Amino acid sequence: MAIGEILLLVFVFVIAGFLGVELISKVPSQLHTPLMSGTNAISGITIVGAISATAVALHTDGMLSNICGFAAIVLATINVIGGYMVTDRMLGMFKKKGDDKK
Amino acid sequence: MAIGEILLLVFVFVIAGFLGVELISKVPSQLHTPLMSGTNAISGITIVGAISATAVALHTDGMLSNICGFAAIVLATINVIGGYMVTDRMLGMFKKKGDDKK
Amino acid sequence: MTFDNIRTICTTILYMISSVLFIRGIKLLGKADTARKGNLLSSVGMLIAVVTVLFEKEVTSTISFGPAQNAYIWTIAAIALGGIIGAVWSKKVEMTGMPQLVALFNGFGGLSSLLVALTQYMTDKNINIFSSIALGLTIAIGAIAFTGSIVAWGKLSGKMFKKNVTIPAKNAINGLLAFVGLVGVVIYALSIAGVVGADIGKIGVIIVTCAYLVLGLTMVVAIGGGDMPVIISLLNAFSGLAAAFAGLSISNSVLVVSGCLVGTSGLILTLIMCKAMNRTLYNLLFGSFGSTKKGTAGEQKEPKSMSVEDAYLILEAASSVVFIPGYGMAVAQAQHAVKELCDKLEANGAEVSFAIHPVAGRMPGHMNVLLAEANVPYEQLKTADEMNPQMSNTDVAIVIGANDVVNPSAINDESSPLYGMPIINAFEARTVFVLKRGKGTGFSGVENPLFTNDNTVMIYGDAKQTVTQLVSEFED
Amino acid sequence: MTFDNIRTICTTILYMISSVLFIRGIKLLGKADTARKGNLLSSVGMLIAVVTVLFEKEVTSTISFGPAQNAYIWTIAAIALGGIIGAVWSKKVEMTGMPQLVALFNGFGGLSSLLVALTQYMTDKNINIFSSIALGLTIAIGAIAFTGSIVAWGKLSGKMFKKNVTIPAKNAINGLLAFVGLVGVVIYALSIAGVVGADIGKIGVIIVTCAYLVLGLTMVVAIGGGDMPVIISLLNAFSGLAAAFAGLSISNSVLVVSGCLVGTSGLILTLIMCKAMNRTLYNLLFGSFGSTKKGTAGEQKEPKSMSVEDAYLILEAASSVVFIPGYGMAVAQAQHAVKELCDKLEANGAEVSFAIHPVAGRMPGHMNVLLAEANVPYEQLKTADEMNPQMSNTDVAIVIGANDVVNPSAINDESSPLYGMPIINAFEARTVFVLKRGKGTGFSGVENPLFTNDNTVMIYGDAKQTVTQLVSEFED
Ligand SMILES: NC(=O)c1ccc[n+]([C@@H]2O[C@H](COP(=O)([O-])OP(=O)(O)OC[C@H]3O[C@@H](n4cnc5c(N)ncnc54)[C@H](OP(=O)(O)O)[C@@H]3O)[C@@H](O)[C@H]2O)c1
Ligand SMILES: NC(=O)c1ccc[n+]([C@@H]2O[C@H](COP(=O)([O-])OP(=O)(O)OC[C@H]3O[C@@H](n4cnc5c(N)ncnc54)[C@H](OP(=O)(O)O)[C@@H]3O)[C@@H](O)[C@H]2O)c1
Repeated sequence: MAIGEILLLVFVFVIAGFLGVELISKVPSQLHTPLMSGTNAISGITIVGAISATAVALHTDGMLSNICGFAAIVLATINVIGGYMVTDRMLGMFKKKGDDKK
Repeated sequence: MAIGEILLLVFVFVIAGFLGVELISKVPSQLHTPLMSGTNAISGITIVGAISATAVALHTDGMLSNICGFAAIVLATINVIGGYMVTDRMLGMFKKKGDDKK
Repeated sequence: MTFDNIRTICTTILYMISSVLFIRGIKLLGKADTARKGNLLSSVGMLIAVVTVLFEKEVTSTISFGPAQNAYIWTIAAIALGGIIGAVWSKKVEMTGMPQLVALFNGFGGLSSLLVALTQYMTDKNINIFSSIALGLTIAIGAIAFTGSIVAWGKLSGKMFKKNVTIPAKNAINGLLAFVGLVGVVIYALSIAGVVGADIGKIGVIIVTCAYLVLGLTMVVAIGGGDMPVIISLLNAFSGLAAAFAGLSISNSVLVVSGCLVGTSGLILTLIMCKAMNRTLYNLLFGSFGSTKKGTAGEQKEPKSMSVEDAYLILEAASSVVFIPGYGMAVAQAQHAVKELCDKLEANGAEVSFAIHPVAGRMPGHMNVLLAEANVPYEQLKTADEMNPQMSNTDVAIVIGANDVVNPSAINDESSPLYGMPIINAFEARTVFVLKRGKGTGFSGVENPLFTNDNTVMIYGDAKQTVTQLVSEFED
Repeated sequence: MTFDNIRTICTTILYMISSVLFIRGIKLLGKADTARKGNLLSSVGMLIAVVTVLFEKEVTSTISFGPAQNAYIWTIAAIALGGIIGAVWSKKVEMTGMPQLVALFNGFGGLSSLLVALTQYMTDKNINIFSSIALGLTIAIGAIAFTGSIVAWGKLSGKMFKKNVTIPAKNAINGLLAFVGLVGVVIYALSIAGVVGADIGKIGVIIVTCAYLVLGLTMVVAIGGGDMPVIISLLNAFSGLAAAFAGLSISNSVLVVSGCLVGTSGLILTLIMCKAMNRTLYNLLFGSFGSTKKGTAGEQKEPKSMSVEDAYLILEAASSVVFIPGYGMAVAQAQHAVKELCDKLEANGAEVSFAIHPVAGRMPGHMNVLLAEANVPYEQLKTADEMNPQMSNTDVAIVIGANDVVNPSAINDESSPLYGMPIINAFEARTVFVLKRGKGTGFSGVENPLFTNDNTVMIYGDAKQTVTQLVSEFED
């Protein structure tokens, strides 16, 4: 990987960090749990890394790395699927209120 | 320039764009002018490009490009120096109020 | 333009789209009206990212291999397995179980990042110093997010680590573990730089893995269960960061962006939650929990209690009533009965409102969800800040299965572990009814002096039963 | 690691620091308490970025050349020249001249980006398709920001383009210009791709340059001077974008980040300002200005006027007074006299406040600055939203050199060009004093029916004189 690319990735990291700070400002307390759970699902993005790392591992011999990669995909998928579904369920409960209000 | 770097620059562009949107939210109307003028000074960052382009131009012959580059630096500097100073003067005027309040 | 270039352009654009969806998603998640849409957007972003990686070179190039080494087969199998587990768990969890499930999921995310880093460690032969440092940090942060979340899950679900273990010299030990782990990262980086051998590098990797796995445990095990929501939010930020570092080490932009977004937005959310509970993050992480005293054990008065019939007479005469629900209402599933009682009281001419404490129940927003389910109109739900000034003009405050959130020691007993937490000032009401089953303490395990106040009356029994009886008294 | 690698790492880190300073700077600029610090931070960021570029390879490598080709000599000369011009202008500008100076500076920034792109076009031999597109867009946006800002400057300062030129089929012409310019960009990119020759590429560059220079002119020249602050803000966003595209074409990260930050934050600010003036950006850019009618010319009543002495008697009896300052107060520099009158009225037992319209004067915040200078306490300055509901309970509203911002046609005359702008409802007060020199119209050139209302009294004369006379009446 070229040094320029690495540095730009770090740049992306820094700016995304500031963006993350700005995105969350005043959240009503009943949204704390869904927000936590929703961003938790996003942190399952590591699934992309897991798939890529597993593919690389499959190019080499060593069974251990394949299994590690496989487990990484499984765990990340649980995080992603479970995270989004739980968040949606929670938010669905709030929804009732809105429906009745209107 | 490697394709990877270019794409990362575009990535930086997109994220910085979102960050810009988030940074400005509720600005009291008396700050509109200073904010405009302050960000205008920042847009003078093109001075960095001007210096770099002038240096590249000095490597080649052609007087026209050197002069273009020189003019670019002069104009960008006016924008930067003038912009920051005007903004500071404006904000200094508001400051009086704060001083009296305390 | 070569095929590979076109591929790079397309995948980067797709990753960009998915990053933008995450950004919009997080933004929308923070507002009540749009939260569900935000969650949907971010899940679409995730789908795009996952599909995109399947077109990356390292994945497509495994097509030519046999089925045992075909990345698609492995990936689809793993996703199917993980997807089923995730879907089933998230479907069957009860509402009160959600926070611990989030903790568990978060632990899995952290472990996954850790495994990604280890896989890369084992297979990537072209690693450079920079990537090696990122890889080491991925291990560290992934490990701490993993064990920390597991402990948090155990504490919240009551399955493990329920007691607040007091670790002597906790901060020194944790600091040492953190330091040793970082040394491990440095050793590994040095091995990549060729300063030390690959074998020593391996030791470095083992050191950082173990040190941070233990650190997650020692850090979280000493923190009280009441603070777990905040800790989960912090660990969530960590697992985001772990994904971002994994992205730096395998040079994948979408991991960097979304991981870092989660990292910093999670940190901000953590601080917001700390503020709602009047804690500082520093105090929570480094403060000593050991000094918990069980209130002033001195003059232990016996609380007065009353029958439902007598309580009815007082309620009938009340012109302003405030309900203060807590975890017990959730346990008893009393929300529908409470709504009925509320209607009766209003028909009787009383002004009724609900005072909702931000951490009543077992997750933020717990009471809001329950009462919304029972069709209590949104306008009747008041925050502590809105309600407290009016509390002294309230005839009857009905505390339904709440305990810690109405404990006056938080205001006037500096030695109490609850001291400093904002509470709902139920004790200021003219009469306070407390509906609970017996003399059990709340989540924090702290005695509640409110119960022995002169103006407090206990109505013992399951909250749902008691409330239903009150309703039928009104009907007669 | 090679020397070049280390250089790249160091410069990138410095650029990163400067980007972070810009981010923090913009954030702080948006809050009243911290705005000055924000401006300082961002200027430090600029300094760091400029120093950093001096260490870039293309710059340092000119050291070996003779003085005529040494980049440091050229750069320092240019910065000295530009710095002096910028400093002198910004020192000697009067407050009312600030908005047009900002416009002028902004035009220079746009022109600078345009020249950077042209310089790169002339010298960079290794340009690829991607950079060529970025270069073309830099030219386009830089050009529009340049001529647009110059027109805005001319309109605001009254030096040029003062009349609102009505261009027939404006939108069609502008659309055509924009399209032709983009075709120029495509032609240039095709020449870089080798599809067409370099000569044809040159024509492409010339086309885009000319088309967008003209577009800036035709776009802005047709927009009324009252809308110029919004247009300047929009053009500011453009010049930021131009810098960002220049960054993409020369592959410089700090240009990309800060340019894009300015671009989008400028756009948001533009929208906020539009909202304050109750305009839509679309309407402002594409709406036709031609249909301006000078109010209903029909029954032209003569406004009543009054002497200062008579006005004093009314004021003395008033128990609530609202000042509504406008551009005339700035011209007359009457703010200190107004403050004195305010003190007298308060000593006389009246309740006094100031109603500040967001676009009173000639720049946003103009009145706030003037009244702060005269030590009017911040709490007395009210916004239109705060003041309007109380206006009907006000004894006397004193309009000091304001006109458009109190024009009731904005509320009740759909044919008026001002229609829809939020105003200060001076006409609702029991008595309205209007202090102005004569029958001049305001900035918009629209007649003001307020002046002929039954409860309105004109007090002709320079605002400062009139107010000073009122003060001395109180002293007697
Ligand atoms: N919201 C969050 O995010 C969150 C998350 C984790 C922890 N916490 C912590 O949880 C606590 C919440 O406070 P809280 O006041 O809501 O609850 P609490 O302090 O946990 O008290 C609940 C009370 O409900 C009573 N109860 C249990 N089941 C009942 C039933 N079926 N009928 C009637 N009463 C019943 C219990 O007393 P008996 O046994 O005598 O009936 C208990 O005293 C705080 O300490 C908070 O820090 C909150
Ligand atoms: N704030 C901004 O950002 C900004 C920028 C550009 C344009 N604008 C536009 O400017 C206008 C501002 O409205 P405004 O009500 O403040 O001012 P205005 O409508 O421009 O009216 C100013 C009035 O002051 C009077 N005047 C001038 N000199 C005077 C003196 N020495 N003593 C007494 N009176 C004097 C003039 O009448 P006589 O000649 O009869 O004395 C004139 O009618 C709006 O149309 C707005 O859209 C605002």
